[in-house]
Amino acid sequence: MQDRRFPTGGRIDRGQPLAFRFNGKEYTGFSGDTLASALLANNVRLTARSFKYHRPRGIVGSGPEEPATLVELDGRHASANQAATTVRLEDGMAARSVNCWPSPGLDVGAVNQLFAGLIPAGFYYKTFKWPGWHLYEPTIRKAAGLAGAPEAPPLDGHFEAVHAHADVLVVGAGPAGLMAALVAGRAGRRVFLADERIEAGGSLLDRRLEIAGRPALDWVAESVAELETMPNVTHLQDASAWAYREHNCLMVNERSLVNSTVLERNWRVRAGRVILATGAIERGLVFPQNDRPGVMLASAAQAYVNRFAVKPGERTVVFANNDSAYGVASDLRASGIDVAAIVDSRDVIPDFARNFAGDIPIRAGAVVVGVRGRRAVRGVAVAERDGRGAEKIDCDLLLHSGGWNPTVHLFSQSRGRLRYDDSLATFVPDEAVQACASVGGAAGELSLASALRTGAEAAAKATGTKIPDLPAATEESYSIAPLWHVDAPGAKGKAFLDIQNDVTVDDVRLALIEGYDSVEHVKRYTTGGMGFDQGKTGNVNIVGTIARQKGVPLQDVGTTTFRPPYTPVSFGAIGGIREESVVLPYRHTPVTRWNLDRGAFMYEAGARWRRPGYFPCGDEMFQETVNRECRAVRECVGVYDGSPLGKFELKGRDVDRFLDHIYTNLMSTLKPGQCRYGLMLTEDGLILDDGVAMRLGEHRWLVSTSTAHADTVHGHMDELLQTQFPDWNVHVTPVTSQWNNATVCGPKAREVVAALDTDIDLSPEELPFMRFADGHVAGLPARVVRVSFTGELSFEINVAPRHMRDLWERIMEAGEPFGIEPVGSEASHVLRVEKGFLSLGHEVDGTVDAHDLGMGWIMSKKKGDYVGKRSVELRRRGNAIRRELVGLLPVDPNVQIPEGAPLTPGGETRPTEGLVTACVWSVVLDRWVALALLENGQSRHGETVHVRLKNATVAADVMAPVFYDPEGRKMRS
Amino acid sequence: MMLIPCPFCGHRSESEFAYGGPVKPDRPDPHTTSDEDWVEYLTTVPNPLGPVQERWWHVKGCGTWLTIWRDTRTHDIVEGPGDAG
Amino acid sequence: MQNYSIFALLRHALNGHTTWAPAWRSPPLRESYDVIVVGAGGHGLATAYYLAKEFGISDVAVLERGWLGGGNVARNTVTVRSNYMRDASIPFYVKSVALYEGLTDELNFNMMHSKRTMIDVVQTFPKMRELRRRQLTMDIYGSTYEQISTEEVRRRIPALTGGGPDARLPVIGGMVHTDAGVNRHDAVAWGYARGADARGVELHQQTPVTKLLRGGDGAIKGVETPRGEVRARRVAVAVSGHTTTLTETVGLRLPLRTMNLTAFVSEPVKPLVDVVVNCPDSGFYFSQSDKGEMVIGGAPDTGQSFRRDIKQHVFEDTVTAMLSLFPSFRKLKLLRQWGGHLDIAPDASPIMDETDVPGLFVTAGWWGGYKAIPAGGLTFAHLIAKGSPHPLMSPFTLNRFKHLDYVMESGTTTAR
Amino acid sequence: MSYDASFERLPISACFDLKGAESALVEWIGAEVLPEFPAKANRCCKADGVSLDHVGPRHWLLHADIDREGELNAALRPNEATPEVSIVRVSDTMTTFRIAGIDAAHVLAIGCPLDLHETAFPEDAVSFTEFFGQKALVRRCIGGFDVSVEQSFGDMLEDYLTRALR
Repeated sequence: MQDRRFPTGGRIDRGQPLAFRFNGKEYTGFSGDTLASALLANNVRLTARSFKYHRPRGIVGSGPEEPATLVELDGRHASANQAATTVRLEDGMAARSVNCWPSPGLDVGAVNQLFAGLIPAGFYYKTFKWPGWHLYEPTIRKAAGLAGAPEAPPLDGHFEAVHAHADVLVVGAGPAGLMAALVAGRAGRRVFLADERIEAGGSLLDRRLEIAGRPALDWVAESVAELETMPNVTHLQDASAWAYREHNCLMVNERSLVNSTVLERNWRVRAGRVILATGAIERGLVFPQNDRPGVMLASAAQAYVNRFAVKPGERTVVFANNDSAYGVASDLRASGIDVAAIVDSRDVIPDFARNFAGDIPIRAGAVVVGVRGRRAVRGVAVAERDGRGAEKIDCDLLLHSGGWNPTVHLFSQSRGRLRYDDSLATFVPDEAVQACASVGGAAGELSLASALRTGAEAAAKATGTKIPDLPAATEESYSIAPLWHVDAPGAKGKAFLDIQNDVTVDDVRLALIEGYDSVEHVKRYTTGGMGFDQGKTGNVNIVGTIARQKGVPLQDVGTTTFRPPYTPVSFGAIGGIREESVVLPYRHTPVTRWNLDRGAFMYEAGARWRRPGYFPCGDEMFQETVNRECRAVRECVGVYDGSPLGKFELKGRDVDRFLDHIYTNLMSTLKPGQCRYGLMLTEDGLILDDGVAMRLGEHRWLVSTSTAHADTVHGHMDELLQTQFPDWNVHVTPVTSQWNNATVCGPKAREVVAALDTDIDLSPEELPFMRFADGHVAGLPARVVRVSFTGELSFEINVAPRHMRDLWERIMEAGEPFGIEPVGSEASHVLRVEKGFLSLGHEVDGTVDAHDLGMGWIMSKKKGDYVGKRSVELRRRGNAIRRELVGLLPVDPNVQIPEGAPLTPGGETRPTEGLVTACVWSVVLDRWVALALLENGQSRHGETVHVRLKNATVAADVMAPVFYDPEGRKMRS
Repeated sequence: MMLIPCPFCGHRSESEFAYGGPVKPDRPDPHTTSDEDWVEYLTTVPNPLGPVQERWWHVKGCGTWLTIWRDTRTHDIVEGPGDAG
Repeated sequence: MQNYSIFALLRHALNGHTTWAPAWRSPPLRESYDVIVVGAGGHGLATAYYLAKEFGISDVAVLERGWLGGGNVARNTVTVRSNYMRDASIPFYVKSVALYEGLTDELNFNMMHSKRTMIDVVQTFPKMRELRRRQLTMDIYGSTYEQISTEEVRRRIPALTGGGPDARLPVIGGMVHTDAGVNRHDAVAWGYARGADARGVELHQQTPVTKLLRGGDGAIKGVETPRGEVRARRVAVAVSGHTTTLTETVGLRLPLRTMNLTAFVSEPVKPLVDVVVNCPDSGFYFSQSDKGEMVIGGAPDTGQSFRRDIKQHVFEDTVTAMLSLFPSFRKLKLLRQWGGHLDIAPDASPIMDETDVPGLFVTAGWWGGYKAIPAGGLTFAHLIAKGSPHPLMSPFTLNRFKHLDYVMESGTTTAR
Repeated sequence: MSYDASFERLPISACFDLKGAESALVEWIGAEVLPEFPAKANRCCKADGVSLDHVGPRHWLLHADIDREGELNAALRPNEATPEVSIVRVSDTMTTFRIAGIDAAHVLAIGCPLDLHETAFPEDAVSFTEFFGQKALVRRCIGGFDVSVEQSFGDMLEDYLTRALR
């Protein structure tokens, strides 16, 4: 029963009733309603409880500025906090007031009001200390917070984030924004127009103004229709611009999309020029009990009456310090609402305003000193500013207007400075620093005519066109005399500056008394402006109150920083479609499918490659699997997919000297057909990467890198060539994905490759260790390379990816009689540890150099200079004790040492002298073996050292870091 | 997200680039330079409250290593590779 | 110093809280002091406090460009922990955590220190190996770190519903750091300020140091401010981010770059997560404040920056990583985001030392310096008072760069 | 499905990476084999089934159907080429997705920061840019766009596109 709904008028569709629940009760509203307007239509006045004192609250505003009524939505629309004034009513919607239990009517938390005197601003810094915070915290946590957190992601639909580009981005589709969009659109520019409301028109929706002698909304409709016809214009409603980033990049969050599976879309709009037509927000007045249900912003009441055909009260008093409230009063009266009086704190009231008031009694120079009624306004007490002439006026609605604040949030985010304007008694945009212009209310241009004018001017300037003739608009004027808070004698009780966080004038006074006297201190000490609404209606009053208390101009107090977002935006929209499997990139080789079919355990193995860790058979335990794979390689043959290794083809006259510069060892001496293992350092002497370089021809090389550092090495080479050696003739082409490889390794490797039938002579004489040959394998064009990362005889068969899966399957066939096994990363790790081969991820941790690793031989002495040489020499001349790579044999061969475990003298609780970098079960030695970095380790072979674990120590014997085939006969065989 | 002027591609989104660090002086001759100067060269970069000369690698674009002057207070690119002359 | 307690509140309630004493005085700025501390952030205020309390040096002026407590202490994610990797670092942070736990009583100011433990959610085996390395080294210094199963991780963080077996990076387990906690950052700044003031230290806000001044002997002799020249034979710089800006006024170059590290909070909701959640493989961490906001941190912007904003693509990476592990947060809303400046050394470890300019001390390079405030202040005060590094900070002097002996906490060659 | 667009993964095509001075390349390859060199950056020229994309400074990509690979290889003689130029067969390095339909441009915009409006990205435009976080080569095709990414990211991109179009 919407008994507060006018029979006609408004922007709602009476033909489309919508049923909804609020705090368990059934109501109906109409299409076009917000939850707030529907509640008011149903005469629901008490809609919320406040954050700290749990005082009864009603609906205060009509848009995102709403400080009081936050709701939590259930069911399909489930979401945490929402201002009731921004919730577009939908059929079947279910909403609850936040932060009150069981209901705003009967709220247990209200007991806090009894202690109100005990809990002023910052009280928690002074108490809850004894015996300890942990005793109080759980209770306080429960009391705090607003809505419950969402329990699950939305079931239907998904979010999207998308890029957009525009010559002109217009934020706000009020009179100024629409006019700007029309001008820019007609000029043929790509225009992006976004407005946070459900329909275009901005403040015109709330008011009764005329453009070109007709209702302003006709002009709005025509303008929207014209924009519709322009293919170069993108026009979004219910879309909030929430962030203004560097280089004119703005974020726009589009909601309630029609017939789409997209719930919300976040546009990243890059604009040539930005026109900020974000309007202005009315601020309240600060007087005792200014938070009672039925105390409402004047502009909000005007919106409910005109836009939603809702009667917010039967009898109202209007309290103002400026002219705009007079138009409100006249609109309300025209709708049959009894306006008992206009209370104006100014002594002199302009005729312009008086004309609006007509026969409404005006009390000039007077203020509201109190409000009667706890759960609903029953009347107000009014008196002169000096306290004389007190009178009581009965009413069920108190409207107030403290003036207008330009919505400068985005402008401020763009780094534009604000300036305090005395005539408007608020902060307005000063000089812009990015390519943007503020127009209309956002620029402090508060009349309709000036909104249209400034909008057109900005767009004309942005597009280099001339300003069109502007339609005539209703005459308006605006003047104000600031009133930061009412302190007339007789004004008693809490006067709220921040209604949501329950911050009163006394709280600000206390902060100042205690020395928290910068605006940031006050904000943090009182939490003023830190609520869900981020103080859209209250902040300037706080600044004004501070200025008044300290007796300094507002300009000197300044504002707190405006940070994104302008209004809260869901994380889902920010994330877009990136979720689950695609939240991080992943890479596959042509063999990945085969691995998965084979039941391989796959995991991330650097540079985003998903690789097989091991290939379990039947009910094998992990270690059994790894042992089986290792045994295959050591005793017969195994194969692994080496495709992810980084590969680059280098070409040019200066490749030789270039490689000699980036590798620590000499490369230029290689002959075509030969390859060499090499080490790269950073300029400060740390290990960058290791890999194999092959000379393909006189001026052609193929450089391979570790999987993890392929991109790093690519950048390293390109940077040197483009910045340090621009005149060197070297071309780098990444070919990581042009060459896949399957590496066949083990004593039987030669037989297996031979069985694949190949035109390459595999004999050790023709194709010895560290050589390669081009030809065919299994009928596929291939390059066979004799490198080994396992210590066994190995053939790395490189083919084009289009042939890789084919090659792989042929190898498995041909290897079958020899007992071939696919080998995963885990077994490869064991095999390289047995050989003491370097693994960047394990042995290299940002401090060791080649000498520490026993690889001094790779630091060329012949070359005068190469990247990192000087730094390594410099570092080694220091007196820091070096941690050197050693092998460890646990004294008890069956004891495994956790990788990363520290070595301490005698295993005691003392600073470490090293750490275990790897520990594996060696199938050939039938025991655990480990690698470690140990202080002066190279000179401590034969010593027994101790690993310190939490409740144990492990003794281990130090030896050279190679456990298998130290002479390297097998891999050379 | 900045718009970075690439001499080959024109203005492109920052996400196409990899940061290459502030521009250092030329690499000193490792044979003649003192330890102090070498360490200074490696560890100490200009860190101005204002324009800094830095490199970006257009790794997802044309592969160019480019140099710009960017104001560290605002992210404004006060001098692009084109204007460098 | 006025005592803070429930009884004091009761007493003051009677007269409407109109007679509380100021938390600190605002004395006139004198011409010279024994020690000048530049920067009234967490480290600067703690340093001044310990100079007076531990070393009896109270002729100290703290000069602050803006409002006290307005540095990174005002804009961080308040995580206090000691789970570091190297012998050089762990004991320092163990000390800092211990000092934090006693701070409420010591300063008679409620820090709301909530020792709620941190859980590392681990998604890759290399990360698990690295954390186990930390665990075993931390144990030597009495810092606790325990490995837990995936099931246990999910039991203790019910909102963690992502990262299942089929996810891009499945959760494979976790580490629990029971020493970790969070507290109220403003309280830390205000508590130290109040404590320092009570011991005679002078706090001067709105007093930017525009220039450091050297005497004829080359030693420091004071600073220049718009309010006039202020003299001291010892000047201690604690101005995270702006260290080089100041030291370069005496021609002193330091191995520091200034970066912008960002954070953001969600709308306040009822209690959902009661530990600090850190997801190193996904690159984000968060905790739920007592107000109910999720306080979330991620990666720094690339490049040097003195701009306190956030790079959209960096921000989106953090958000998507979070949503992949906490899918229900998709409907949670961003309420506010911001950035802070920190200066970082080539090895990402702090620098605390007397510089080549005699009498000029710096504490800088703090990456996540909030957790270091108490021990950082104590050790810096020690350095200033004694002229020699505190044992806990001796690995972190400028000396280490002479032979490029980095202290690599990041633990890799490429993470710089 | 909320978008009027579809995607398909195209079979591999012949592709050669050409680097060096334009004159040196022409001298080595011979003008008759190649289309003329595009005058502007990030533009392509086509001639009898072969397209030449100017994708970087002194850097071009030569595209053709895969059955032309052998013939082009013979003409280009990558392995013998003079030191001044670099010619590398890279046919396998990228995998290409064709995204077509009325909403193709919007689907591209979900993953690509580049302005693909015809005024900014005309018919003969081709450029390396970013697509769903990866380096990608984007060009126009009939009714949409062809997007090529590093081959190993192919499955991931398919995953992304499926999500974008759901």
